[in-house]
Amino acid sequence: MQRETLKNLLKNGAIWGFIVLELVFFQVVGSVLSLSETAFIDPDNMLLLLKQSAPIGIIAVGMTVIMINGNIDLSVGATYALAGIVMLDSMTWPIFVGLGDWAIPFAWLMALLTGCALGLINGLIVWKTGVDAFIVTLGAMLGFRGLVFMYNGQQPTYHLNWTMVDIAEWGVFGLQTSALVFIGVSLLVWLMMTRTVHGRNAYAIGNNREAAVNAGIRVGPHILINFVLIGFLAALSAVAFYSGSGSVNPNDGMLFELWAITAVVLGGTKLAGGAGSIVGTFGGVIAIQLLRKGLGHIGAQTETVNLVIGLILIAVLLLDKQLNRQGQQELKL
Amino acid sequence: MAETNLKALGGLLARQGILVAFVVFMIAFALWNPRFIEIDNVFSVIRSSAILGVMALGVTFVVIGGNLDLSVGSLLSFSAIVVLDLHETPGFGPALAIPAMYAMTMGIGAVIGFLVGYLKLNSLIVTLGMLSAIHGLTLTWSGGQNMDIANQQETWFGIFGRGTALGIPIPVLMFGLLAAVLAIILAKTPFGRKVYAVGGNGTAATFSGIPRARVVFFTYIISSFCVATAGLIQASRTMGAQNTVGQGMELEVLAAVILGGASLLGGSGTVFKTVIGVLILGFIQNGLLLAGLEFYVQFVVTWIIIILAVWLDIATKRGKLWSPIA
Amino acid sequence: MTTDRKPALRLEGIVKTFPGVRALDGVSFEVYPGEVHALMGENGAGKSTLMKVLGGIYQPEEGRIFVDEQETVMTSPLQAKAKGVMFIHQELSLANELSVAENIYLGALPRKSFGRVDWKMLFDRTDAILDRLKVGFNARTLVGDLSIANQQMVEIARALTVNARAVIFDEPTASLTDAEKVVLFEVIESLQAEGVGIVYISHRMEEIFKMTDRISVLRDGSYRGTLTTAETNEDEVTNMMIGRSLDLSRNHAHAELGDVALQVEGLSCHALFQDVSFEVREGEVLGFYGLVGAGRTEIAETLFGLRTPSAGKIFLKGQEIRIHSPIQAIQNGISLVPESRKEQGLVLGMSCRDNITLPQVDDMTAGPFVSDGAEISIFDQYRDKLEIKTPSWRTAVGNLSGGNQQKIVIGKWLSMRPEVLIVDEPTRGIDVGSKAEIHNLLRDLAKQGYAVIVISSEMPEVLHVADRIVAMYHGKVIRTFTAEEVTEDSLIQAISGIEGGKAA
Amino acid sequence: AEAHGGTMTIGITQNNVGVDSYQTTYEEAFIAAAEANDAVDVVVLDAGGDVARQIAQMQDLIQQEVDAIIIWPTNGQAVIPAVREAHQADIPVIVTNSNIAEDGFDFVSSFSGPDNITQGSRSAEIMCDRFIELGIEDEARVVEITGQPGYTTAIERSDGFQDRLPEVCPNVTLVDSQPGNWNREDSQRVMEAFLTQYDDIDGVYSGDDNMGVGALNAAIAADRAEGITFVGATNFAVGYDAMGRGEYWGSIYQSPVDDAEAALQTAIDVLNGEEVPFLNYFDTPKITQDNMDEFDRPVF
Ligand SMILES: Nc1ncnc2c1ncn2[C@@H]1O[C@H](COP(=O)(O)OP(=O)(O)OP(=O)(O)O)[C@@H](O)[C@H]1O
Ligand SMILES: Nc1ncnc2c1ncn2[C@@H]1O[C@H](COP(=O)(O)OP(=O)(O)OP(=O)(O)O)[C@@H](O)[C@H]1O
Ligand SMILES: [Mg+2]
Ligand SMILES: [Mg+2]
Repeated sequence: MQRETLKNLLKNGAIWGFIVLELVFFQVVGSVLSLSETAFIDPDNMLLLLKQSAPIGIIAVGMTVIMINGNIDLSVGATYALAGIVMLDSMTWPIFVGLGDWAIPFAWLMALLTGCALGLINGLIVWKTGVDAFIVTLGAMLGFRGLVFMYNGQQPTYHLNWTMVDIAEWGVFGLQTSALVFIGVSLLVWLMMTRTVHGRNAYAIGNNREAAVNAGIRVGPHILINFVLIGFLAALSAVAFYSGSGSVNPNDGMLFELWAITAVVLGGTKLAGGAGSIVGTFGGVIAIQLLRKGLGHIGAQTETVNLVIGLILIAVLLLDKQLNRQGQQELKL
Repeated sequence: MAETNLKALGGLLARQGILVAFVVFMIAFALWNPRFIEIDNVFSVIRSSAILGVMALGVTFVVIGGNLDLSVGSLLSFSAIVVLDLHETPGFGPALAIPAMYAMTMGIGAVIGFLVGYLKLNSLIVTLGMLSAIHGLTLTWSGGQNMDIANQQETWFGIFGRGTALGIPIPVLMFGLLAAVLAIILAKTPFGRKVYAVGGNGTAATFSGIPRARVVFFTYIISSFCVATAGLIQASRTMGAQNTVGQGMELEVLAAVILGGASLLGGSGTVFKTVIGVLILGFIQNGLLLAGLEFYVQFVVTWIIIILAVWLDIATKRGKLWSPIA
Repeated sequence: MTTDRKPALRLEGIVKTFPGVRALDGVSFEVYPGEVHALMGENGAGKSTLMKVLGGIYQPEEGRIFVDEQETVMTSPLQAKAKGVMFIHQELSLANELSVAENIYLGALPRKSFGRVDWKMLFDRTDAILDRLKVGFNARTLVGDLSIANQQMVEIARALTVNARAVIFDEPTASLTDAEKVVLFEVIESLQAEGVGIVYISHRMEEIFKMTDRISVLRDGSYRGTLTTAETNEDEVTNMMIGRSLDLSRNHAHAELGDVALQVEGLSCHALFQDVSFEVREGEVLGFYGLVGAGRTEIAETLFGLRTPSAGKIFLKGQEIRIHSPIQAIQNGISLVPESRKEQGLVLGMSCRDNITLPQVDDMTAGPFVSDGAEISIFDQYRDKLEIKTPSWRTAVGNLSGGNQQKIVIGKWLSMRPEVLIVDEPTRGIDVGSKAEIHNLLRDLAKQGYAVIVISSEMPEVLHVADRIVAMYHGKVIRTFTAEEVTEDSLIQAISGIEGGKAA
Repeated sequence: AEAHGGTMTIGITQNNVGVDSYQTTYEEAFIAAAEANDAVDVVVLDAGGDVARQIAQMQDLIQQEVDAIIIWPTNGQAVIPAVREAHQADIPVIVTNSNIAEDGFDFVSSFSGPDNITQGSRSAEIMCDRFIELGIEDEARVVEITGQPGYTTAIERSDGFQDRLPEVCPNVTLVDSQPGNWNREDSQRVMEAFLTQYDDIDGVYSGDDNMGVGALNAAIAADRAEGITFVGATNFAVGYDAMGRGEYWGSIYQSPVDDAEAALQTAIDVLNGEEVPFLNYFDTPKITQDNMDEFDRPVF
């Protein structure tokens, strides 16, 4: 198993090479321009990076599973927002309000249940109707967003609880809660995908659905479980983030799906399904966050940031293509 | 006799599930609010769908060829800003601004086509990257400012978005004309056939001597041509534009194409079906607005309608309501 | 046969239709424990469909299925497996990104606590099975890295994973070489000894007569009868299958050999093959014979512009040419019928007609538009010539039977009227009747002055159609035989790298 | 923070630059003002409308140990904990353009910007005055096109308008309200539907002039612009021009340059230890066809 991981790491070499490149670049350019008094590659800054990566990172982990399974989920951003709303709002519900700070775990639970329920809806539709996941979740992206707005009109949902903020800002070794959640989730899901029957079947289904069906794998329940999982993770991401911010704007989470997918694909997961890894996705998430952070660090303007992020995405793809070439023995297709 | 007719009808229904969904939907809304099918309203819907529609026509080619194009929204903003800015540049005027804008927009399309077709990079990521990069370009071009035509009375630029001919709005005519031409190209020419082959099985297409890279390249050229046209209509209609006019349209366009029944895996779909997909989206939006629903209720209803329509479509094809997924 | 015992598997009056096709029309059929029962029939006769009904993949409209005389409804492959029916598919049904072990135990991975995979048990069991199959790869290899033949062996290995009541082999040998076939037959014999009922589908008569106890024949979806293998002969079976006898005699009226059409000198492609030289004349059929991975396919791909050679020259009619793409190859009059019809040969979602005319769609025009008439006339011509069975030209190729799909690919390249036609495993999965037809076609083409290269892993095939045979081993040409001097023994020795091949 | 002798570094995280001319002009004006002042270095960041990104940028600025932070909140409540973090790190925070919620006031040195609620009510007054002029104040029917759902500015302006209108013109009915997403095309589409749906529309209130002009375009196309009073907010150049042509009635004059300069100056004052009022509104007067000559054409 370990050898396989190493092999995957090398196969996804592009992303790690790229991360190193980013670090060096921003460090050097940042110090030449001497815009800030602190170094870019500062340990605190790197720990902060993990925390900042968490909202999209946690979702990207779920997206990896969904995509390996051969599906896609465009509704995660809306799920994230709705779960956040339920979390904050539930703390004001009469049944919880008497509990004081003990309402917090219940609020978290409500949020996670919401995420699971939305995932369940998507999963059931994909399974039972046979409509492609892309369409189901594209529709749900709209539909769930509608639910978000129904909840509180155009108003943000707001409930600031300083205990909850303190929990979110709590940390060990400089890693704050959301960073820990991100790392923990990555680890657990990595174990699931590499060690469990469910994980291996997800690969098989994504790789060759017909073969999986022929081999007697029950494709539907696996799809369902994975959609519930990504719903759960989108909600978990909301829990980690909104515990520390206390207010959900009904527009929150828009474009999260595209960023998550970008991170996943940068990390080497195939869009068609069947191949990919959580480790790669972790790298993809870090690479994107580094890019945003670094461009801010060197004082790039909005238009430059957009231009550079776009071109870099394409450059990474080119690099990856170059690294994974089979050389002269390749068939010219 | 009656039985064979019924069977033929059944066959037609099975093939055109999405069309049936469309008709059912129209009737339901017309019963709710008869205004919905008044000719003025119908024109108004088609006119406001024209921009989305024209873009969807191009994306249909890309999708049938087995790729995606998420950059169309961003490119639309680019083309609208560019044509307006050039229009306002002394010495240009519409006659020069329009071709120059087409050239630039299609130049960007060519870059995407090169990356995806010849370098064989993953189209989702390339166009996602281009979405961001083109937005950066647009902002650089405009300096982040809105573009507006100062003397609206003194230019004929407005006809593309606001004019009418024979009582039909020009955008509707352009959409219809472009749809007809592209439908013929896709269905009747060797190029169209190659697009299907490349999208259906790229390897087999290569083995059959089809220049896969070139075919993919041209699907993006067509797509960018359509975006440029949509950008022209857009700019002309509002006689001004923000840097973000097209933001978020990529997914709407894709939804229309997919709703029309094109497979994301490539190799299937038609221009006609895409038009139906576009109209469904346009009429849903309009119908719900007429019904006086809050925009967020519209979101939820659109969700339900999209899924029901596609479900009905594939259910009629497979002859079973529920999916056979074990 | 032991007819007093209960059949392991029995089908009664099975009916299954697809849009426009009545694929099975009241078929009944049974297999006894320990029996190897052949199922034969032309391409599209309904063999695979029948077996898919048995395996729970299709649900029949009518008819009943009995396992050990217990009536069962097979609603899914999972259920079929649970009832002890194992199914080795005609088309490979594997997940390329997973290991061999995971593929063999697909859907039945051994578990530990918390749903974890018991890797040790998985690999141990798989290694035991692979040992039994004497293959050269191990349990951890990625299936995508294996050759087609080895992938087929992975499919076959699945039959050994459970205690099956019945195992269905749907054309298991279509892409196996002789050595692997021997192993397969050993496996079948041992299953037989364990009392498993076996259904064996194949178009190869010699295998049928060697391996099976009884033969049932399907024709156009209906049951034609069952013969006891020991009491019948090829002719009778063929007659039952296609309603006439075949003249399979060797048909070597040599055509007049013309000029050298294609000459290859010292062609190499990195590690794939080295220093390959040969020539083929107008009017000649040149055979390429060798083991899997010998490099024949790669030579063909190089000639077709899909690979860049590292050294060597190619001459067409004495002119040196460079081919960088299939387009150039086609312009130069070279055509390739590729070895994998699903991946390389066909656009499965496209109609039969569109597939056949694909390489020449640019010429099928009236004005700027594709002309239906021109296309349909080409289609009709090759449908008749190759006896392609399809409800209409509109049918998606993916819905045809395996053999008919292969015929579409051949038709596609024949219709190009090439000067040099390369066919790679042209009759894989093709029924006897059509096979003879294709062989005759290839010979006819040669007679008309075409140069034909046939790559095949079936010795009878190369012996039957080729004028000369190039024997390959490990990327090198060992020897070129003429039809007169070649013997089975010398050919086997040559392609196995045994020095003796050079003598004879 | 103590008063600085040398240069001071001020970080700003903006809401969404490039989404419209206002924000872009704001950014340009801000940078220009900073460059004109030798004592100031600025780090300019753009959250792209995303709260999560804005919070990350706040953390980055804290980590870079800037002397003061200016924030244009994407969400006036969600940024409060991040603002607290800055406060705890002894970095003064100035809120610009739209304010954060009251719970965060303790952590903020000052707010500088327009008063969006007042803007909304002023628009209502402009509208009502016009109806009285036309003599239709007892029967007029009004539709509203709001900005991007969820954004504070959009919500506050709409609230201000909807609360004030019945106070000044109790008999005017607001028949419908739909979002136009700060987008001219969306607004035009919404207006087209309104025109089909309602035979009688006397007034249109839009969350900004950009959308207002979209609505105007729709009305012109339907030949119904004559009878409709268009009122907007944040007077854009297009709105100003339409006013000049007599097609558009009125708006609220708000200069991004004033906005940006006020924010920077507030930050500098805070760092210099000067006394600054907590709510630092700059004035945003009414502008209509009647008084437009008193104002310069907006540069955006
Ligand atoms: N999924 C399908 N949809 C429509 N028609 C089908 C489908 N599968 C098979 N058929 C048709 O059913 C008939 C029987 O096909 P089947 O695959 O069983 O033939 P076969 O006997 O296995 O042939 P071969 O020897 O070529 O493999 C053929 O006419 C084929 O075209
Ligand atoms: N043992 C192997 N491991 C990995 N790849 C292999 C192996 N054997 C063959 N291949 C590759 O698999 C591809 C197809 O293999 P296949 O079994 O069809 O070979 P083949 O076509 O029979 O051999 P030949 O090259 O002689 O035609 C070839 O590209 C070959 O290089
Ligand atoms: Mg078959
Ligand atoms: Mg081969």
